[in-house]
Amino acid sequence: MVDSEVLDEQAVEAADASHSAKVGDHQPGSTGISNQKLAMWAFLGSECLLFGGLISGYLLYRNNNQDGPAAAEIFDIPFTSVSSFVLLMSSLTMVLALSAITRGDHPRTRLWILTTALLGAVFIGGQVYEFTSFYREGLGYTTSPFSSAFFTLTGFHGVHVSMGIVMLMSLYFSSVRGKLKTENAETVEIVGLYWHFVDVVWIFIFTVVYLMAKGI
Amino acid sequence: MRRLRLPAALLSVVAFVAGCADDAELDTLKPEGEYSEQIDNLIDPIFIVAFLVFFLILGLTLFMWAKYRVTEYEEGDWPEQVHGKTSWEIGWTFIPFAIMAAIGAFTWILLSDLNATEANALPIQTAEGEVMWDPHVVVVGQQWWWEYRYYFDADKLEELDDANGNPAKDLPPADIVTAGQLVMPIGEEVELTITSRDVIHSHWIPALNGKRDAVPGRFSPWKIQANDPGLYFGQCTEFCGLSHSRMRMQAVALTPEDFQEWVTAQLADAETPPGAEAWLEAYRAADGSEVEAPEATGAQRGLVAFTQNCASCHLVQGVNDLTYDGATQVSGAAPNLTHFASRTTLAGGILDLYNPDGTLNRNNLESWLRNPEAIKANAAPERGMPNLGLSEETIDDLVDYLETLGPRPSDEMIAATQVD
Amino acid sequence: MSSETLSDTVEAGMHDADHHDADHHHHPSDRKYVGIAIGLAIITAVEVLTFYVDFGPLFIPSLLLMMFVKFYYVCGWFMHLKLDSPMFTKFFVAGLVLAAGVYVVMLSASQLWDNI
Amino acid sequence: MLTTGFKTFFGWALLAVFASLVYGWVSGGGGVGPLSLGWKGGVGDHAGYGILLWGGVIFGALGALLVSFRDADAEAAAHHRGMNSAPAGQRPLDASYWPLVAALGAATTVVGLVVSQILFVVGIVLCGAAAFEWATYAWADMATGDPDANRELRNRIMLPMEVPMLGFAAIGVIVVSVSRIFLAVSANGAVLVAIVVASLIFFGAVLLNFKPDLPKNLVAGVAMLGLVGVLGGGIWGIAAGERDFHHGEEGEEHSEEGEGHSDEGEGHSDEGEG
Amino acid sequence: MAITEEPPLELEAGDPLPEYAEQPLGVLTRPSGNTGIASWLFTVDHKRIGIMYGVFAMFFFLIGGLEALAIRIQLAVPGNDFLSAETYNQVFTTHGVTMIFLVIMPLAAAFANYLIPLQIGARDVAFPRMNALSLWVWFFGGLFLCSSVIIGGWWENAPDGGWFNYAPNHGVAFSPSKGIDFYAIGLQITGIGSLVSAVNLIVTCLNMRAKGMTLFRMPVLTWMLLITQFLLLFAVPVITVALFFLMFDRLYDANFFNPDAGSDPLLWQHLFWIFGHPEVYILILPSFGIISEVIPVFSRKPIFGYKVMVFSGIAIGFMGWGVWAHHMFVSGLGPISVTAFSMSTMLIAVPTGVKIFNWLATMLGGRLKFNTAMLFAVGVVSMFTIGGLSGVTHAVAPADTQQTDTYYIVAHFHYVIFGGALLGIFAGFYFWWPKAFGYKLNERWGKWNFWLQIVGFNLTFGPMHILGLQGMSRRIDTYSEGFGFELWNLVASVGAFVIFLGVLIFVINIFVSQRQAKHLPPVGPDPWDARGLEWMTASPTPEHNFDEEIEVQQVDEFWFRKYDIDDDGTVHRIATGDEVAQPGTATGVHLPAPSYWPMVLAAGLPFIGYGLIYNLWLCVLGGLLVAAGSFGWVFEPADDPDAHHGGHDDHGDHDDDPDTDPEAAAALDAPEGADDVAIESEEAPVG
Ligand code: HEA
Ligand code: HEA
Ligand code: HEC
Ligand code: CUA
Ligand SMILES: [Cu+2]
Repeated sequence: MVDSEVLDEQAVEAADASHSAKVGDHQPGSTGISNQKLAMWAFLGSECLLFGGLISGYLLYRNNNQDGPAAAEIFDIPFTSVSSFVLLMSSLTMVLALSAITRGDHPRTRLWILTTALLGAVFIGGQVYEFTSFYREGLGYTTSPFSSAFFTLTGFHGVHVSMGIVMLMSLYFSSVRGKLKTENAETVEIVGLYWHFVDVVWIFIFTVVYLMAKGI
Repeated sequence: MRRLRLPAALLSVVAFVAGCADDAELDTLKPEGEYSEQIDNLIDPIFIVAFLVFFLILGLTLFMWAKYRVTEYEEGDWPEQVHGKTSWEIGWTFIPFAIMAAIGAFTWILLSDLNATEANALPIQTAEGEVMWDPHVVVVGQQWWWEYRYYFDADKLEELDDANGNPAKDLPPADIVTAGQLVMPIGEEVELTITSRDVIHSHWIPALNGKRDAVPGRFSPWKIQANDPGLYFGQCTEFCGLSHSRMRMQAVALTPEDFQEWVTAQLADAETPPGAEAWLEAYRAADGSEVEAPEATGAQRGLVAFTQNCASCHLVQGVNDLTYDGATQVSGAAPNLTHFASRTTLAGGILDLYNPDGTLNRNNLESWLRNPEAIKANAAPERGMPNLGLSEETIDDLVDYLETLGPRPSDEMIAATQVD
Repeated sequence: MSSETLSDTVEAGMHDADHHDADHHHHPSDRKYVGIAIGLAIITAVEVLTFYVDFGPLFIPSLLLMMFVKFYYVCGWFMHLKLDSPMFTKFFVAGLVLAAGVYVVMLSASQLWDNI
Repeated sequence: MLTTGFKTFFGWALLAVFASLVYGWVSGGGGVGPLSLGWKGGVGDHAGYGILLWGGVIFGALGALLVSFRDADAEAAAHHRGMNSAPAGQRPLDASYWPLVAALGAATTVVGLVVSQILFVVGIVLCGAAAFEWATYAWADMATGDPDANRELRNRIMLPMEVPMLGFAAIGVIVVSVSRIFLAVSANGAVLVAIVVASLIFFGAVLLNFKPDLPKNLVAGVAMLGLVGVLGGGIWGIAAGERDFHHGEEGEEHSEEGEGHSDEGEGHSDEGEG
Repeated sequence: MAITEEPPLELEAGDPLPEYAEQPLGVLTRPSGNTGIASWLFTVDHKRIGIMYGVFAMFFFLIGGLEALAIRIQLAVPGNDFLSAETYNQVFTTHGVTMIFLVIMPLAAAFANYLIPLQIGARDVAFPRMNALSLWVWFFGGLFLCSSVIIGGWWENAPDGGWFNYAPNHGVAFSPSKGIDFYAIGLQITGIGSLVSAVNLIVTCLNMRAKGMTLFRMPVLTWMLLITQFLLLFAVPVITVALFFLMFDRLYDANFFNPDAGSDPLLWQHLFWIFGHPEVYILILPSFGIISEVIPVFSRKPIFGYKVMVFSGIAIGFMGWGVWAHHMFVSGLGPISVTAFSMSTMLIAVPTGVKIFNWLATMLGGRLKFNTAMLFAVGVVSMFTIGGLSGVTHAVAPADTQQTDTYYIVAHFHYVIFGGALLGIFAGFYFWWPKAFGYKLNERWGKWNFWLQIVGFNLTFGPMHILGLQGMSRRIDTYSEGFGFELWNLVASVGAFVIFLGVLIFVINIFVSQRQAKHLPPVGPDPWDARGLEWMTASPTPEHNFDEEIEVQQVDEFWFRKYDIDDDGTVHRIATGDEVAQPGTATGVHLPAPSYWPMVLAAGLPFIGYGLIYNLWLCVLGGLLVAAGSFGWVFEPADDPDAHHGGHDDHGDHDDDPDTDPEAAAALDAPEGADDVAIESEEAPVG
């Protein structure tokens, strides 16, 4: 949870650009690239180690289900596949939003940002459903090392998605209030980077955690 | 040696080597077994290399201090502005690399030696007759004492598996179970299988080999060997909570004959104080209901008190092994006291059980029973032995009884002990 | 599957690219994005297929391969790594490689592969 | 000089403290418990009592700050600038819909007291939000003579709280509703519903993308319908209850012992969102 | 909260406003001005932030040092009962945690914050508000950690699992007090601070460099700090994961480290040391950087092998990732892992050795002036070597089975940390003090400071080598007579008090020197005839750092503006430092405005922490603070709009000289110069 503060921080930095107009369009850094984008990428590099650790913890305990349900028994692949599709498509809508704002097409920017957020919310709804149903089927957070690791990993991902939705909603409100100008496209891009990263993590989780549960 | 110390204090680096004192029972530089000698043989030259490197650096620094020091800068007094010299730099990249490579090679060799085990066969008389024993002890750490388990039937060891849960809490019954003192035959490679029932501890008898952690859920292999009979001190070295400092142990190395004698004695059930056999019989038959107790001797009364107060945690083979249902401890066990008086220390190797003159050290034992927490900070009743609030008479009786759980160790062993 | 062939499969008539502001960055067109997304969706479908169809010994390798391809496309195109400053790629790849290296060693030391 | 700002906040503070006392008593506290912060005697429901009291403290502190620092004190400002008289305050320009929310909140709270704890909390939250917004509006509207400045003022304070709250609320509604529907229908049904909902969102957006000049009212109407659909579905889901989950062999035992924890586990992700 | 940020009163048109009326009314306006306590609390100036890191870290140093003294008193004689076992365990744990996370790391951060922008010729860091955020997050996290000593009873609730806090001893079953919750959450919070500042400083180093300041013209210190930030960037998330696992285990009964559920306690060790070993290089590299600046200046020679210095630093940073398991040689890893990690660890000696020899080569043939800064720097070279060499003896895995968890290890790491990192930081204090405060520290007191410290240090930690080899375990609250531990423990304890005296003299020196400085001429921009850009502006550094952007042409740019080298290698002065340096008098430079939000945001975190431990409602409060803080931040313009109206005097500490310097003003009007300045400062406020 604390980590999400860091995310906040990123959101904040990202959104900052939208409010100091002079910064958005001109980036005089020594390398010629934008500070904010560099910061976001550095942060994403760091996130790789965060999720790497969580995934390793999961891999270590994936088969240690004690007396509780095992991964292969409990996963609902059809449903998770749909969730994965939803998240994947939200990446598409996210780039479309960016594309729209670079064109100065604000109605479409808002449209795609809102769509992205909604798709994200559906994904989270699916996760809440999944957690609840697992729980009902006997997989509590404390049931086994497998369950702890599973809920922690996917929970962290869920928190990341939720933070992303909050950022998107902020962008949306800014845009509605007319504060998200064309020259702030980079802010959208940066939030987008975060969003795609979260999607990429899910690509990994979906394959390694869900699909491979069958084989190993 | 002792005198050498003062001058050494002036140059603590030199004292590094000289620091081995006569009374340093845990000294890592005084090996008494094959493996510790191998380590010592590896590290001594490395210490010398390290000294040389250090003196080189220090020497160069002092040299430059002497040669190039100025107190004030004068305008225009500038040395040659050297920006680097590739050949030098290659030199001091390569030479340390070569040194490290050499050290690395020897390290590698020794590592594979230390991790290899060989199968030995030591004939041992057990109740079932002679078995060929590949010396091997299962070592279980627990807050804050060590348990040693001997399995003469190698098949039993196969049952140790580190799959799920903490298997150390549920080990197969062993032939001999003792606490605080690891008894071993000299000259033999004794394999250790080290594990823990609660937190991580580390088993270390410096004179015989380096240490190995006792990790719950894991069975870590290690081995020790002693050249000569004797008592070798050890200390738990992984921080394990409150009384980590008071978690000690000794390795007792015996000649094969003495070792056989020890085994024979340990395999027997505990002796019941004379005159109490009938009571014990009746008690066991009564399945918990009141049985009139004998009152004649302290040991007899002690047996009764023990059964009432202590038997829930402590196992005494032949006395309460039918009713004992595991300790009320987080870790599920307390020291097995079957042949308690055959050890020379108690309470995790921190108190002498015998006086130098060979008599029982009643003082130590009594104060332990009076209030264990005062001697060893603990978190009883979950972890460690609680203060049971016993009366002085009961304590006396209990000591009388505990003394019967022999046989008494040899005088040499008693003389060698003296831990406090 | 190159991205070009992917985008070729896209129906014409998606959003006109002529709104595209040529001078801003050099972001690909919406058409390209949609194409990639369709490609990703197809791969995901095949991934899901492994759950129903027995891929035999190819099961894990094929999943890893598909995962990698998806990963590559999202990072490369949606996150513009292919077009943006290489500095970003360096940062990200540094994190990825470090994470992979360190954690794989850690898991190996924990005997993970033994009880897989 | 007591400014309107002070009065508003202080009024709220008094009200909140009073409410906390009442609540402390009626929820089962005894004697002087609520008066002594639970030191001498008990307080009924600590959570509600705590929130109310805390709200009171905050409002009080804000009020005190305003008066002691003479913030938004037109007369002080006038004096500071060497003017003879303060400009007249401005009446609120916008109609306020907060009283409505407050009424709704109050009703929900009362119903919640009887019916369910969740409703009660929702009611309290509504009341609190309404109170806060209302108070700030009222204050900001009269802070200076310039409506634009007032609006700016209000935004400065409120936006940092409103935006995340609204964001959360928006996600929360959808997440809760959708997941309730999933839970109520069968496993395959959940897949189907997920596909339908996501497709509606996605293709709706695609449609709008190509037909940007659909009549505004139509779009708004359809969106509203969608929202109502999701919400309605959620409410139906709650009403219908969860489908039967088929327990694992030892499922029973586990779910019992894991009860509190799993909730906390989930609470975690929620906190993260907060 | 900027509640009434200049609500303009409706005035009748035409009324002339008196000057002061432009000042907004009420304290809840956006912070402004550069005097008083508020100017420190809400500052976003990298220099003030750096200084605050230093001051707070010294405060924690006092705490950690007192704990060390308590340890030494307890161990001075066998069987002592000055501290109970319970207390002792808490004391050494908090000692370790405090010293590492709240002393050495922030002291390094102090130098990083103060010096990186100056050394690369920037006006501020890339994200000034983020910079303030990292300071406060770290500081509040530190206070949170330390509060465990008081909350719930004096020394009842502090963490007691050792600084590396192994599983499963850190579980609730074995450590039922709240201490380890404080540890987990406190380190989590300080970790956020480190991560934020790592991102910020990396972007600063890469993107804010002055014209011509290519990466390979950056000073070695900046390089080492940059590497450190990369290590932090990648290492912090690893311990974040570990701490989350721990927290969930303790608070919500998860099963990450529960052996009874078949979990592997070594998972914690791996995660901790994957972070922990890069961490030790995080501690040492800044110090390496510092002495790489000090030694050349007082040898009157450039650093020997600049690029090699940089590359060896990079190599250390890289290799630091592949050696963590050398802390786990006896944990039962298996021979292959042990061998591999033993070898990789030994390799680190090579790049480190290169550095040592390069420093020596820098001194070789130089004009060595042993003032206090230089003494400390040379102290590092020899003392760190001792620690490094004992490190190599641990790297020999079989030998480590005898050494690990004994005082020999304690000796090793105090030699590298105290003898390496801390002495280096003291060198830095003496060296840059005049830059930061405008006066030099007294040399006489300085020498006392140095000698007491170095003697006390060797007296304390030298004997620990012997103790360790004699078999004294670490983390024991007492020891028995008869193992030969008595003498050396007593010596070590005496030594600790000598160190205390030494550090005390440093503190005294600050006050003495400050008083003396009043009677001395100002030190001028370049008191040491130094080499880096930071000396090219006035001392103390003006708030805007540089009057105009510097164009850099080589390493040691400043030095080459003062001196010229003939073909035959002789050095000629072409200018004095005073001539080359900028006067630092520019006015009207537009700087980022102070802000409350970083502090509000940071203040929320400890509440969340207490909430997780004691009562979840506090989390709600903390969460609100965090949310309000971050969104308030988002909606706050990075720039203070007032500044555009000219109402604010934002440009540094020239309050004594309100009249605008005509030249500087002219420079500002000049198109190119003005543009540069404006763009620079526009960029900075983005954070
Ligand atoms: C500033 C921090 C710092 C630094 C820089 C180092 C540097 C090194 N450390 Fe140390 N280390 C710690 C801090 C540090 N360490 C801490 C805090 C612990 C204990 C943690 C705990 O348990 O609480 C620890 C523990 C520790 C261990 C584990 C011991 C154990 O618990 O069993 C090991 C084992 O290999 C080790 C090795 C090394 C090595 C090889 C280096 C190398 O980087 C050193 C390289 C330097 C040199 C070698 C000297 C200069 C070189 C030359 C002059 C060249 C010529 C030299 C040769 C040819 C040999 N360290
Ligand atoms: C940065 C690292 C650092 C520093 C500087 C120190 C400094 C000291 N350390 Fe520490 N130490 C550790 C890091 C450090 N230590 C770590 C990581 C451990 C392991 C913990 C564990 O096992 O978990 C450890 C453990 C440790 C032990 C082993 C405990 C045990 O295993 O049982 C001992 C024992 O002697 C010890 C002693 C000392 C002493 C005497 C000092 C002295 O050098 C301290 C001297 C300093 C002072 C006396 C303070 C003086 C300050 C002032 C006067 C300030 C004034 C300033 C103002 C007023 C603004 N330390
Ligand atoms: C709740 C469990 C418990 C009870 C009851 C208990 N003990 Fe213990 N006892 C322990 C534990 C645990 C230890 C190991 C303590 C240590 O060394 O840290 C121990 C250690 C001992 C030792 C030292 C053993 C050795 O070999 O080092 C003796 C002797 C002993 N107990 C005797 C008694 C007697 C006599 C009684 C009854 C009056 C008793 N114990 C009751 C748990 C218990
Ligand atoms: Cu057991 Cu330390
Ligand atoms: Cu290390």
